[in-house]
Amino acid sequence: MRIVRFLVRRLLQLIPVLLGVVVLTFLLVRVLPGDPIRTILGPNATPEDAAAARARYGLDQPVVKQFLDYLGGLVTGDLGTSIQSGTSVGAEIGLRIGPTFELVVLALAVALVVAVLLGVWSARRADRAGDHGVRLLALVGNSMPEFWLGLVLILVGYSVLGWFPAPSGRVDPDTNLTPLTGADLLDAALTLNGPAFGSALAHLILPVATLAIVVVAPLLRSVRASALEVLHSEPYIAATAHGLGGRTLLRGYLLRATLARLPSLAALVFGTSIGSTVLVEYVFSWQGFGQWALRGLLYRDYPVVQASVLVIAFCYVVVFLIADVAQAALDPRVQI
Amino acid sequence: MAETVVVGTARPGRFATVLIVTGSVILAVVALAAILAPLLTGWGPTEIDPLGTLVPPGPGHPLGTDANGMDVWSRLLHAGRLDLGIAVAGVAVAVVAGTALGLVAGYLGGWVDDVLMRVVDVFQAFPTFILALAVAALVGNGTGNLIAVIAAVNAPAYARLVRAEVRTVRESAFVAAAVTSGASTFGVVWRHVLPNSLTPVRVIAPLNAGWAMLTLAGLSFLGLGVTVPAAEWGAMISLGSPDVVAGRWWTSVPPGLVLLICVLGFSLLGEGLQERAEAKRR
Amino acid sequence: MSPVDPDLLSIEDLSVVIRRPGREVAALSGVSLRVGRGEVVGLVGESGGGKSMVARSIVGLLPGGSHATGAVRFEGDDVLRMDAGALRRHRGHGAAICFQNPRGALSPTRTVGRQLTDRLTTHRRLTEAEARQAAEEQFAAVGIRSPRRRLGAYPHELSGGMAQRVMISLATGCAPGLLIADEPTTGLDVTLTKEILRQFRHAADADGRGVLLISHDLASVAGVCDRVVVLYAGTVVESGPAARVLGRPAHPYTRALLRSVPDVDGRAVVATPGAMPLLTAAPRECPFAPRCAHATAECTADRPSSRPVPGAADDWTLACFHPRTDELAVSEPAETPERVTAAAETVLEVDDAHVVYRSRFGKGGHAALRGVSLRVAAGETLGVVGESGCGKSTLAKLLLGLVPPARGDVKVAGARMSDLRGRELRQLRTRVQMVFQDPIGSLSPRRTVADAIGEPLRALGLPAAQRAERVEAVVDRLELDRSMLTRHPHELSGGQAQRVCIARALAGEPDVLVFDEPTSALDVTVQAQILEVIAGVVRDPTRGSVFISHDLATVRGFADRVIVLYLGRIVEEGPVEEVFGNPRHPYTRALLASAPSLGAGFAGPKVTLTDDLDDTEADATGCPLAARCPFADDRCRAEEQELRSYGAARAACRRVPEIPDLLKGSDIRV
Amino acid sequence: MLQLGGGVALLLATGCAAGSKPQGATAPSGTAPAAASSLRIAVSSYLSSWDQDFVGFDLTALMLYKNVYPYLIDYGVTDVNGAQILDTTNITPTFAESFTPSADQKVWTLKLRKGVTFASGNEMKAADVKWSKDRAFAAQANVAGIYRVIGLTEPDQVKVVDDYTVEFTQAFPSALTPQIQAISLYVFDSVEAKKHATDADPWAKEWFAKNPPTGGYFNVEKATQGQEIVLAANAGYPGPDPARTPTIRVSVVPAASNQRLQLQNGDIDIALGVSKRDVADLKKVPGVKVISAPSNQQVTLQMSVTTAPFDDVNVRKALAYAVPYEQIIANIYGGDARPAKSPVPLDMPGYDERGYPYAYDLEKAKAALAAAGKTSVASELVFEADNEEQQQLAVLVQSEARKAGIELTLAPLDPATLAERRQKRSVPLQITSGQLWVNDVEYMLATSLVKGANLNYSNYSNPEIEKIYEESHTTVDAAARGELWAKVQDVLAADVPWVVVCQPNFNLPVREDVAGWVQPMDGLARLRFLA
Repeated sequence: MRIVRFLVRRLLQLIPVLLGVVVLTFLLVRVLPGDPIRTILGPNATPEDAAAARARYGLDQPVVKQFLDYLGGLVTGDLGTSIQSGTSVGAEIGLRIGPTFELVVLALAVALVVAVLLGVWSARRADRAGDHGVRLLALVGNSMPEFWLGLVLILVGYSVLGWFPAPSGRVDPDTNLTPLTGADLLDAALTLNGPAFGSALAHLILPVATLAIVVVAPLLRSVRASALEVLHSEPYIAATAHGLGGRTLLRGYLLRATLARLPSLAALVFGTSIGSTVLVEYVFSWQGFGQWALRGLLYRDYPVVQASVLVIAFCYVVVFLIADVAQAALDPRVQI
Repeated sequence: MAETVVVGTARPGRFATVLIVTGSVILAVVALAAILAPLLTGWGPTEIDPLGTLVPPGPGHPLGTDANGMDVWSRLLHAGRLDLGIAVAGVAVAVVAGTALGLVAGYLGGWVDDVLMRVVDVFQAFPTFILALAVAALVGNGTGNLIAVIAAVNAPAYARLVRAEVRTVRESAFVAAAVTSGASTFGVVWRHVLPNSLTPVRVIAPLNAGWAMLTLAGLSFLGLGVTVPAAEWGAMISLGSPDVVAGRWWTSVPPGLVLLICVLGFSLLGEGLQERAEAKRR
Repeated sequence: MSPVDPDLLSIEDLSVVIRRPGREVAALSGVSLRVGRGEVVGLVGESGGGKSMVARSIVGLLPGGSHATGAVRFEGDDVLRMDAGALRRHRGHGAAICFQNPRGALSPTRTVGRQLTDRLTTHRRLTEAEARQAAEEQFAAVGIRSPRRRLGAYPHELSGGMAQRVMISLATGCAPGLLIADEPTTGLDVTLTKEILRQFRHAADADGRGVLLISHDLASVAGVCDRVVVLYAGTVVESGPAARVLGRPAHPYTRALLRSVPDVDGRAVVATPGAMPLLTAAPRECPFAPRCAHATAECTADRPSSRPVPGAADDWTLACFHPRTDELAVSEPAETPERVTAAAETVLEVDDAHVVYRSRFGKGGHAALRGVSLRVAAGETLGVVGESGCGKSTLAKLLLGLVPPARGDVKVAGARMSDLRGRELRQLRTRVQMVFQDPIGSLSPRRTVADAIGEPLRALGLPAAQRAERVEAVVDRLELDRSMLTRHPHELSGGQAQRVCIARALAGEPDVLVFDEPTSALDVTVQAQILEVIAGVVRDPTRGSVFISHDLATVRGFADRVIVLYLGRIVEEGPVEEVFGNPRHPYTRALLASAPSLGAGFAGPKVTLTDDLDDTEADATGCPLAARCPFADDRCRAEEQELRSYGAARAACRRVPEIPDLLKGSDIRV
Repeated sequence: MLQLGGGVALLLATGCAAGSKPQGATAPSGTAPAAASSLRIAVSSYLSSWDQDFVGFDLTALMLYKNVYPYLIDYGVTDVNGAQILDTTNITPTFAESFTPSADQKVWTLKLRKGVTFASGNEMKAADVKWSKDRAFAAQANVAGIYRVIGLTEPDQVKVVDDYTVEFTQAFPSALTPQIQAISLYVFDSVEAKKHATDADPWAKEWFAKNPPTGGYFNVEKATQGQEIVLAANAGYPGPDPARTPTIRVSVVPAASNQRLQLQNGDIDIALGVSKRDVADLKKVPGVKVISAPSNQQVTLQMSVTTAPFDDVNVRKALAYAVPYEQIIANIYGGDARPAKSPVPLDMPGYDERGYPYAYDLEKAKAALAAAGKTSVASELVFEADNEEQQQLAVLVQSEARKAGIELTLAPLDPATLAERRQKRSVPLQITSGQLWVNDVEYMLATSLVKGANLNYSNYSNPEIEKIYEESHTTVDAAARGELWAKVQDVLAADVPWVVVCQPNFNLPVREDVAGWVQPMDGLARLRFLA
């Protein structure tokens, strides 16, 4: 019951933030120079044609009216119609968000697992060569531009070694995957499509590795620091002094206390990744959300930009909400 | 009985020192190279060699030329000016703006805190490149807008960081002591709260400068960064990346490596500072 | 040494040097001590003396960089040289530590029940179910009510007393031969201290365990220890039967220690100058020599070894060239300051003040003060006592204007704080100054001492030159070195920092000084020094003082009048002799009865409260003490109690006249 | 588990295949696609929409439209020096039976073949043509725009005569009609479309945005949003030259270097989005060939004649002398470009180099600047941000122009901003590259050089040009038109609204076994010829 109250309260708190995002985005795209209409008409269209098209998208209305219409649409779940494609923005998001989510979630999951394992390992060997090595490697990973790393991985993994499929598409079309969620690996699993699952997995490895390598460093640093702090903390010393050892000590007294600090950082990393996968998507021809949003921005496809920012912001705040719940689950001191 | 039992070896801080020194040396070398660039090369950073594009490394061009016929070595050196300059200036602006926000929100609390933090939420939830394009459109083109972008992207984090710290510091006895000594709110904030709330900022800022360089490179890769043909590592990588598959490593590998090393310099410095701060806390 | 050691634990000539880059600390230098089965040994001394290092060496947990010589024999085996497996078996099962600050030493992310069963399954080879059953019994044994429910609790959900009980159960749950209690009563209220110490005595008497009781609080451990070992700067200076060492100490340090402790019987505190040195190598002279009044050239030329006290039983040893044999003179109660005449000007007045802390979400809140009224006249010192959570700190904040009263008034020098804003308020604030509990924490880390002391003068708008002059004057007055003015707080010792804080409080010549537990964070001998300084300061007839403390003995030393707070209310108020000599309220009686004392202690019949404070419902109607009071009847539970005059004092209890009758005969326990 | 998955996949594959009626070829098996019968083409982006009227103006979309919409008439093919290219002078009916003018060339009659069907099974009839043209007028977009050039402005001008005959009545006769109609006469399945039309959306925009049209040379067998489009040859094509490849996969590979990698590895057969640099390299890669053909794509620097500093003709001349034409061709195009000596494209009828004096000569540039009374001028140079070729060109021009005293600030603009700035006619100097869809000077004048023309980014206007333009409407005789065009070029050489940089050749890297490429004059690949 408490969790429900907490969630309701927090969701209510999100409303002003999201409203702020909506207003800011709405104004921002209109302040930006650039004409959303001309690019769809072709060079031979006259100003009259442009005006007609503008009217078709309601862009001839006063800004306040446009905003109210947009807001009204939002309330009923209508995100508008893309100027560039003429289709419903909601439907396009449905197509685009799945692959990006799959990529980011997997990358973050991989990064988290690696960060926790290596971080704890490293902390237990603090100030020894292994610890230094792990930390330096993570830092190097964190110091590379992701697009550059992606290009290198493609060159090595696809071009030189030939171990991975060509960086185009996310799954071999011959496997005839039925799209359900847009997240190919998940769809393949849901439809029990073995070949598609294999293909999707093979396509995912390099981009996931790219993202994971880039984000693992801050997570690792945090896990190591927390683990080190726990190792030096009174409760841990007390448990050691009372002769506890092995798995009891590791699981009961080190791991959970170490992990309790992780959720908010993981949320931050997730939030930034969602907004910045565009580079990785470009390099791996991923055709995900980031590419779509960027294209929308470059062509001033107002509804697309508005929706994509809103979705990213929404993910962001929801992920933080999830992190808070996770933190409360991990750390009994945290009241929600 | 005189036998000595030695328990463990404690060298806390030694690795931190190594990290800090290494990071600082790297950054110093890169900065120096950028400053002395004109002395280290005969070519201007945007000077075109009429004799050829994509010339392999050789006597005339130690690192060859790029697709525009510009000397890669010269651009590599000169790029440090823009990269370091924008990253450091951007982070500096972010620190100042974020700290000011966090200070006000954290110290005053109440509705001011609520409103400011919601604004920070809004900005933090905003995707980087959209913010970048928006700022570029609002501030105008050029180096200034990139500094503004870096600042806008990073300031919210500082606001949060400082606010959290301020909320702790605000409750500390020395602030109470200052208040009861009759100090004005401004006096308390300026002389007591602010200086004692900056520790995390000091640690994060170098790391952040490294990330800022990566952000900058990413923006350039998307064509939202510095205007061509200005020398900037991200832009150089972007221009040179198609060459790699053709075996022309010199257009994009060197800027990639230098960028990596430079960011690593910031990371090492930040990691070292962080380790030192953590060791102090324990 | 014979393989069969009669002692459970025998530490032989243990020296520990901690080497770290840039600094080296000689933590222990040639320490020898032993603990037998069924024996309670007190290890006493000030912080930095090496008490914790001894404890850690017994369980083989010396910090990284330690270089140890000597031996720590446990049942004949040297702990220092055990392999990992043997060490793990020894830890907990051989010797188990009961950690200081139990709430911090319990893992915050695991239920206390799990933490106990972890120990039980590890050391007693019980199954999970058996362990659960055994855990419940353990909890019951250490006095935890509804143990089954508490098994599922997390540490943060426990009160300090409860956490200490859990900690004891964890330590004893390992079924150790030796139980080490590291400062087990620090931070606990007086009414709890005795109960907790009884647990350790019980472990020795009933289970035949050896107990090593580490404490800085001589008065507390005096009652339960068989023998006492006194540590100073990593060396054992004196050890022997508790009654002798504490009753008629031979070592000057032990004597200094005992004389530094205030006592409820009101004897004067005698301060010893200086502070314990931090040694970088094993001392070559008597480490106490620089502070010792009896030191001779011999003391600085050579280090005295531990020798039996001449003419005493074998196990009383001390390390001193000039042992004292005379009786430790109990000094006369400090001269009573002249009473303040009623005509003296009132400098501070609180009228029916309520303070409510609102919770951020939801309604309601927590009432920290409920209808407190008090007056302080110029030249008068008001003592405020009470246990944790009684509202002492809130009262201090209220007096300083750091929290606004929800109802009622605070008047300083006749001006009402709530009437003022801005500059006027700031000016008024400088009329009340506080000395905080944590001296270093109350100094801004990045400001110099001069800056800190000058802060109130800055608010008064004094120019810099004049400020510097006044700062130097006040620094001189407190006998602080002027070279200290440029230092930062972290470069100061606790004692120095507290002097700086007092200097800051005095700099603006305020009308009222508030001392909030000014010595509780300090070591015993430093505490005595600071108390001396404060005693000098409060004698000033132009200003009033409020002295807040949980320690009745300290308050008794220099208050003129005392108020006793309980759950935000004043339960008793009166002149200091009246309240301490003839307490009216059952709560005051209970406080006095539980106060540890090296002397006679509280002379009257002893009253013991039931339950820990946290088990009672703070918002219940009626007398707030009713749930814990042995004299409470139904009317007490139903009626709010108001302060009524009983002789020179006032108490918030309707049954005061009946209590002496009720107390006839023996102690009351329910 | 895996076997079960495979079984499901197989079922789906055959299901799809059955629906698309593959001609001749065996049904694709779930495991190995027949490599011989399918071609893989890499494009840089997914098309924005399937609706050619209302939205969608990206290159990928335009290319796909050419292949999936039924165009009733199209260019023929001719052989130039061994290269197959589309012949703009030879317009042939494809889905239509004939398209013929009346004697006064004002009324054109379109006759449809019988029995031509859409994928829905509906027969293509005159009503479909009428509905489609009504829709184009309603959309007020591209088709409506170019119809104006040939005097078609009202839906009423398109009349259904009978089920298989449609009449187009122009306001005036035009020499451009066949070419304009060749790019405009595409037809929707109106019976199907009406099912999806609503009151709010009478032209079924929503539906066409998402659903590919049918009835062209290819039908879209499968479209995976953002990733791949599978085209299957339309077995129902009535004409003599149906598509030669049964299946074509169009995959989206945004990064040029990835396209190159995949081409090298043989994972794709044709790479439509590789960079100029890569093309030069790919010529040497075994297994890959580069189809090269001269093209009419023009790269120009357009100066606004009404905006400082280029409102002074001498400044324009100075720039024309300051552009390093040869260096550009060598460095940027690897020599694969033709120098152009007239604003009229090389292969356009009427091209004439007379009186075009501009070649790289910094002294003359400085002299021209001096004639304008200046020693230095400054301007912005606008180009497309995502166009690497233009970016390189801008950098090179900036570097050389500086030497002549013209300081250029580079301004790469995103598509939306570029479109807006162009519309405002406020760009002092910009790079344009493109190809006219109709290979005729009249069309060029109409779209680019007369007052108010949509592509007239120079804001150029010259009474003489206007006069020639008027005259050309009714001049049908080729020789007479040639006279007019020579005059046009004289005027333009004197006014220099544009600096024509060069005409890069069309280069297409393909796998060696790809045959049948026909060079499109409009730059939009006709996939039906590929084998």
